Amino acid sequence: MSSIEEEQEEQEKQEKQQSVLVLGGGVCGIQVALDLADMGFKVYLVEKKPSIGGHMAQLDKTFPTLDCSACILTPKMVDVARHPNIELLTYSEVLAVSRASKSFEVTILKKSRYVNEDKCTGCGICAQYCPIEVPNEFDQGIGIRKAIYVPFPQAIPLIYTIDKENCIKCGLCERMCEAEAIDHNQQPMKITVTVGSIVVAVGFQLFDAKNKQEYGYGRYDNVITGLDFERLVNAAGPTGGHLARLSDAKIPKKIAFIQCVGSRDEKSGNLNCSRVCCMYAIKQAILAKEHIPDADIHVFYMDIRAYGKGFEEFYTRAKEEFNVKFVRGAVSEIVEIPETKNLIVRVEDTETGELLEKEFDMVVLSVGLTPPSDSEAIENILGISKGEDGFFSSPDPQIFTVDTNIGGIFIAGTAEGPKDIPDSVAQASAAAMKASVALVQLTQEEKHVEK
Amino acid sequence: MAEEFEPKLIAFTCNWCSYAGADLAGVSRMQYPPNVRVIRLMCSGRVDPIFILEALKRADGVLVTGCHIGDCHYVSGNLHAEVRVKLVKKALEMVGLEPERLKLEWISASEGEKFARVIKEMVDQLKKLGKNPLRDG
Amino acid sequence: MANTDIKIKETLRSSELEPNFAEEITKHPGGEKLYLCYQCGSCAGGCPVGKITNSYKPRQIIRMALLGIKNEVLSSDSIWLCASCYTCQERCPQEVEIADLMLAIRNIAAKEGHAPKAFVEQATSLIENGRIPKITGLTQRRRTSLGLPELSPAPADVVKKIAAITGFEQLMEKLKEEAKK
Amino acid sequence: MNYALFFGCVIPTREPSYEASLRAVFKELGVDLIDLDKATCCAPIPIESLDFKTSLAIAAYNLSLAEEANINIMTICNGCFQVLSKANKTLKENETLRTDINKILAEVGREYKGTVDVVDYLQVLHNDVTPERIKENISKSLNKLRVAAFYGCHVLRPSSVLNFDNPEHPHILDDLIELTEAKSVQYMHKTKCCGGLLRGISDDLASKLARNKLFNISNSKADCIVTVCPFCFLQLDVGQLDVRRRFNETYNLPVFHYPELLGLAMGIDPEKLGLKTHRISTESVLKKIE
Amino acid sequence: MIDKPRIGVYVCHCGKNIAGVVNVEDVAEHVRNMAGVIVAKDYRYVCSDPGQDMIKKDIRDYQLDRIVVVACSPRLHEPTFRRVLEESGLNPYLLEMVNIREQCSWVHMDEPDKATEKAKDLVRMAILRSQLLEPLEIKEVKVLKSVLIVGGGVSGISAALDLAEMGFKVYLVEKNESIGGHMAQLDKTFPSMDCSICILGPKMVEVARHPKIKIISHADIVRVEGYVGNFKVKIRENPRYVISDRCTGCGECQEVCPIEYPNEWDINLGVRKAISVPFPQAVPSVYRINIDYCLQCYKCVEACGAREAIDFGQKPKETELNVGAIIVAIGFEPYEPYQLKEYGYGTYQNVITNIEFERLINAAGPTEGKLIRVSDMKVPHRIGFIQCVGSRDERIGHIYCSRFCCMSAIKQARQIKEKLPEAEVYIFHTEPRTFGKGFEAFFRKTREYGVSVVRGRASKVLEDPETGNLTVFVEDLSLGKPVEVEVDLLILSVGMSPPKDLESLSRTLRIPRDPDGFLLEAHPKLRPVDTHTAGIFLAGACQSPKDITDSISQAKAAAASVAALLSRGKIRVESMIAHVNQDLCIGCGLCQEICPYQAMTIQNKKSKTIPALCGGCGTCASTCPEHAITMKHYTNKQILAEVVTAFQR
Repeated sequence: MSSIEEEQEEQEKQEKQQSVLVLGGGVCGIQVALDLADMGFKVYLVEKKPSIGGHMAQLDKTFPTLDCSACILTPKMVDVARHPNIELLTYSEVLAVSRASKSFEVTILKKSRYVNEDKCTGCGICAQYCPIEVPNEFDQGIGIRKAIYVPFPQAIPLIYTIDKENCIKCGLCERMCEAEAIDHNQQPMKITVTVGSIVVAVGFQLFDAKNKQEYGYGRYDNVITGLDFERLVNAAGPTGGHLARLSDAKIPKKIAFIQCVGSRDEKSGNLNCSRVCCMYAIKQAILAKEHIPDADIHVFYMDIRAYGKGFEEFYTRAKEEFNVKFVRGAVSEIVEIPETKNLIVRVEDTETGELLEKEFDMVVLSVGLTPPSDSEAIENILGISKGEDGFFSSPDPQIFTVDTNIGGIFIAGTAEGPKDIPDSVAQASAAAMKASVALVQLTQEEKHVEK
Repeated sequence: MAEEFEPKLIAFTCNWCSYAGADLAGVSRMQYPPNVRVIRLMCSGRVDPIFILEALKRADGVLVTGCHIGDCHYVSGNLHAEVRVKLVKKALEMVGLEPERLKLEWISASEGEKFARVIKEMVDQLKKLGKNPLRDG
Repeated sequence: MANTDIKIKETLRSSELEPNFAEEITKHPGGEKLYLCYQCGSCAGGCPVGKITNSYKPRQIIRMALLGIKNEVLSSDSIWLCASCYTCQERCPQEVEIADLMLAIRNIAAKEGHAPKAFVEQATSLIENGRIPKITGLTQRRRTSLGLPELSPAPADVVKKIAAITGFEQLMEKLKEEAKK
Repeated sequence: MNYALFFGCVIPTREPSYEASLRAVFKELGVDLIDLDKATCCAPIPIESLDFKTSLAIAAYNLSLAEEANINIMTICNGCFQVLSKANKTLKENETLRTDINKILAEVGREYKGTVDVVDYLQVLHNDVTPERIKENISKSLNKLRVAAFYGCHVLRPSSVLNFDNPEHPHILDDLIELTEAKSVQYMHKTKCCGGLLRGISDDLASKLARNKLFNISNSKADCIVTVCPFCFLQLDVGQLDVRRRFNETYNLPVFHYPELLGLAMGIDPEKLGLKTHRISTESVLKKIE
Repeated sequence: MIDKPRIGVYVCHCGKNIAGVVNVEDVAEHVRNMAGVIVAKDYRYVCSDPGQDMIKKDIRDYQLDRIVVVACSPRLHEPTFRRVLEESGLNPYLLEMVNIREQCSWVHMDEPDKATEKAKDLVRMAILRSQLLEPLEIKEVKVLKSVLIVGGGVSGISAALDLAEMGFKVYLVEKNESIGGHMAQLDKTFPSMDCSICILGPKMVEVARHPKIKIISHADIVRVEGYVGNFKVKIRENPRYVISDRCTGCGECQEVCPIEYPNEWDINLGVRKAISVPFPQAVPSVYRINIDYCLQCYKCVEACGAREAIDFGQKPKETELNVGAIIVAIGFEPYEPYQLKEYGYGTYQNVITNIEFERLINAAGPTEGKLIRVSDMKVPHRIGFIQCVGSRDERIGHIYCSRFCCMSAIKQARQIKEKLPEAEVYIFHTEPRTFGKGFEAFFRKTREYGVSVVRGRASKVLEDPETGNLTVFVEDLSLGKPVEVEVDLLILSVGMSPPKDLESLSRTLRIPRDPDGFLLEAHPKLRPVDTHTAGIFLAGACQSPKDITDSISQAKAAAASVAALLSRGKIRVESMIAHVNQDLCIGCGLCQEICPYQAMTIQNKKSKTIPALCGGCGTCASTCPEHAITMKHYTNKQILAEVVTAFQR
């Protein structure tokens, strides 16, 4: 196979290392970064939050295997932190991108954590002594964190951050930190990097259930969203994994799941199916049963979309093994009983034509996926276009799944449209593939110029 | 009254199919009796008659599991395992030990339910058979 | 299955259905979005009338319309039981204007000679008096006692003229005839 | 600030107390109301049910009167508000229908141009008169009073046409009530229909719905109900007699038109407000606020 | 260091996953005083960064040389912790993992005490074993910068192009005459309504032209040997009776050929010549003689003339490829609905499948795109679609949803409405699964066309022998009423089945299949395109049903994984291999006989292992009559240590 040997040498000669920017540190961005880094490219991974991990880090278990989400994600997060080819820029945002001949010049703002990243050991003493407690966004505001914090124990990087809004500058953290990492005067930093390609993996934003007035989310204590539920059943969550009502900490015995909240809903401005809600609701129904075996659980749905590998079987198990009751009907309204804070769900069972008025202790809204909050900004900075659904879109989403209207910039994961984890991971690798091809071509062009 | 006899079961699993099957049983939260101690090998073909005999000195039963015929990660390891287990069974009969104390099962990576079932069934059977006379202690 | 009081055949045969019925409705203001209905039931779920009687099930009426069950639907009392509270319309995820759609179906029914007596009477009174309620002595007495001016008759002529042009007057006549039968 | 006052036909004929109290209150607040003499019925849902076009034409006619006066039209009846708003929207947006309708109007010597808006008097009070001004005019605190606000349907829905208030959790009427320092109580199924439009179609269903309403309100320990629609008023005031007859349940919940309640708070003589014309005696309330 | 091991034991809570059932503190306490155990700790998440740092610190502080991690399945985290050892300068094989999650806490939830006891036993077994562990030599081999892609459908094509662009040598093996797969048969794609062949055609040509890609069509995989980075694959090219290199694809032979036979590619409605290509855009454009139909009149030979491309003596040709990685992309087969007698497919002429419909509506199809029904060539005006044919059906063992049929039917319904606006179109479905990007909007638009969507699974179909019309019997679940709809043409939306040759291929490749019969990925969530065999990856519908978009994504993903692997240049090979003790070996050759990898050779009457070839199953070790063979990392000593301690109290 001499010819192949030669090719090998030829490949190895390609010394100059091309670099790439990955926007977003969720499971998708992580996969893109790892793939490209493994191919030998230099990767800048930019995440606006203090830690990578994205929504997946918030999940308790994954469907349909019920793997513990953290258990499969954290190793990958650790890999990112360890990888020699990856430069991790957390708590950072892209300010501007300009085309420099074939490549891109990217200006990144590194927001100040007011903690010296090199010195902080993540020991957590500071947080122990910090007197300020604020709702923890990572726990959907159900749990609390300190004004100096890491969002969750397995955070990568394990570096603390002071949120200035709430900090009272009492200086306790400063006094307690043996590493002398606290720096209240730390200034935000601008970094400029030149990359050959950009992959946008900024993920999604959950539909704001408050917009569905008739369900009373935000008004009724015991109406929660699917993501709230994930934190409620998670052992590392605010309740230590005890599924309880927010109004009175009682164990809910009757739980309803309501599907298509903000999906397939012209009125809510999201016509499309969010692709994950059916399965995560089924998963959560099963988890609820595991936490509260005698719980009576109803799922109110329009169509169950168990389309993926092993999904149908999972759906069947929920029905037959866990005796979860599935009722085909879109819930019309939820009424709170003022005294008990219980909830009356009003819905037609479209298979019997019966109007049901069922009382529940807790209602979980299976909210859909909507475009990322900062999609506007990114659209402006990168000049990549969106589809009718508001997600970033390829000019030909079918064949060129991960392309954008701008050569060298690619999209992946839920930033391109609702997806479950495997589809996001697959698309992540797909984008990595396209990016690598772009980078290789760039190298060849450069070689060409040299000659 | 004396408490129910709790048989001791040693199971050899191959890494690729049956150990994965056992993992799947766990992931799917399928419950089975805790009487079993699993020993992971790379292939059921690795199971040496000595292992079985030594195991039978300390347990009431031995279970050997591997990939289904044709699915062996190492092509043919399970074929050899099959032959060996048959031979050992014969030997056991000769020394007057119930051959049911030794069992061979093919369990694939997707048969978590089967793994749980096999363990349950075998433990129940061993309960009926009672303590293994060869077992010391 | 808890059904509306619309009496339909035990088995529906395409030969006996009228597939154009749905289209006819979509041509009528308010009925345009009929085809979009995906039978989720959020209309019926919140319906105050459906809650107290089995005789009215908006989703099922829409389904029948889509299937082309024409005469049974048009001749039923069911379509007149909608209280027009517009809750369904508020909730429909496909933005089907269900309450208005019911009005569209009623319009078609009326043309086919089906309408409740009460409505026909109110309409007739409107054509004749320019008002639906009649002015009685009691009314005037009450008004004066409250220092309100006596009511002058409403411009019935205007209404009458409009009703004549739109064929509304004739329609009412026809409906009164039907009622007599 | 002035408006073309559109009464419709039920209020002047059946509920003069509503008209009287409204005129009184607005006078106090210094809002000029121009009566539309040539106005006729708004052509409500019963008419629309029989022939959409006729109802639209009649509505257009009424709107054209306000256009002539060149002032926005103010309704005090949910039915009128909804029918006129819907007609106005349809005609403004749908050109072909507009031409059709104008052909008809031409015959009665009028034209619809689409130059005015339809507002409900609650909007006027809440947005134009403003709570501050109303408070200035309030002389008597009703703070002992527990009031159940009832909006009815056609001031809220379809919200895409009316965009009056949050259709699921409205607050404007509650706010206006609490200006009198009375407590606006919460009760279940607050935005559910009173059944008014079923009168004459199925009196049985109509009073079942009225009964549910009364039942939920009485659970909230309210002293009285405040409505903003003549049909709701009939359902809940006169309706209580019907409910007693059919279900043998007595609620004795006084029902007020909002201007009547406001009038009381402004110190207007109950006689002038016409409270005597109510079928359910308002005495209990009047005592409580003495 | 072997004689006096210093062991660190780390028991993981895994949040509540383990600690919720097993008393982890107790477990750690239980082994703390065992011989050789220096430290025994329990920790919330041992796999977390701080957890790993803790272990590293202990290795430094206490000079540990054996690590026992008591946590989840080694199949999940063994690599993670082996790396921890390496980074601490220890040999990775001095790690022992105990699985008390998947195989203890999760399966004995109701018996916490017994679970804890079992956990203790398992940990003791591991500690005893760990004392006997030996450091293994880490070997690296070169990775060949070439890849084999099995299957030339849209998945295989996109993977091939991407990898070729990256500069890797690609062998694309296709069992049919032409690449293109099912996508080449489709008329339009959903939801964009692009002409399918217009998108695919150019890519097929690109493949043919690309210097880095070699297409081997009309060929089968015979054997796969070797290991990641260095696979040896034997391919058999079946005879075309036309010499590829000489055939110019001019088609003159086809013109003179007198024989026509039904073209299965055109649902047997169209015909093809005995020497022909299946469709005009076929790639490679090399003609083939179907010997079963050929009269051997040799007209084609004349027509070909000087080019002398035709060779009736052609024999199957076997070639061997050496590649660094393999991508399996052999796709699916449409479910054949003969078995579902209630729908009368094969009996009633006017019942066809969705795939057949694609050819029927296709302008290049047998009817030039004229929608007609087979029985009387009349244009149908009432058309029905039956969904979930061969999907979500326990009776035929297809529990799974085929994922594309809903959209395909909705698209086809739309196409009919566009061609025949007056036509009545019915879709009888179980539940519409329009989950993809823009699918729901597409569905909504199609409803606006007046397509009648009936919720209910058709229970039977009857044909009127006179008219050939069909009556569909179904319950309208939205009304709870039985409905009987008469249609002129009925389309069965058939789902996807695993290809028939998948079973044999899965054996050749040693990749297990899932319960549905498709190929099993390494991890459904995070390694959807990897298999349990290093160096072999999956793409497209052979892993599970997928539409075009998702297949392409996955294909690119597989390509990325391959690229990452090949770019590394070197890769570690199995260190757990057999070793023959030359003194004990009697050269009987038994091991050589049973070794599936030909990794054993006999040199001067003694057996020896060829490390690179050894797969590490250890069958030889347990076969050797003289116990001369030790299986590294699974020695008799090590295994027996576990056996002995299993129930030792």
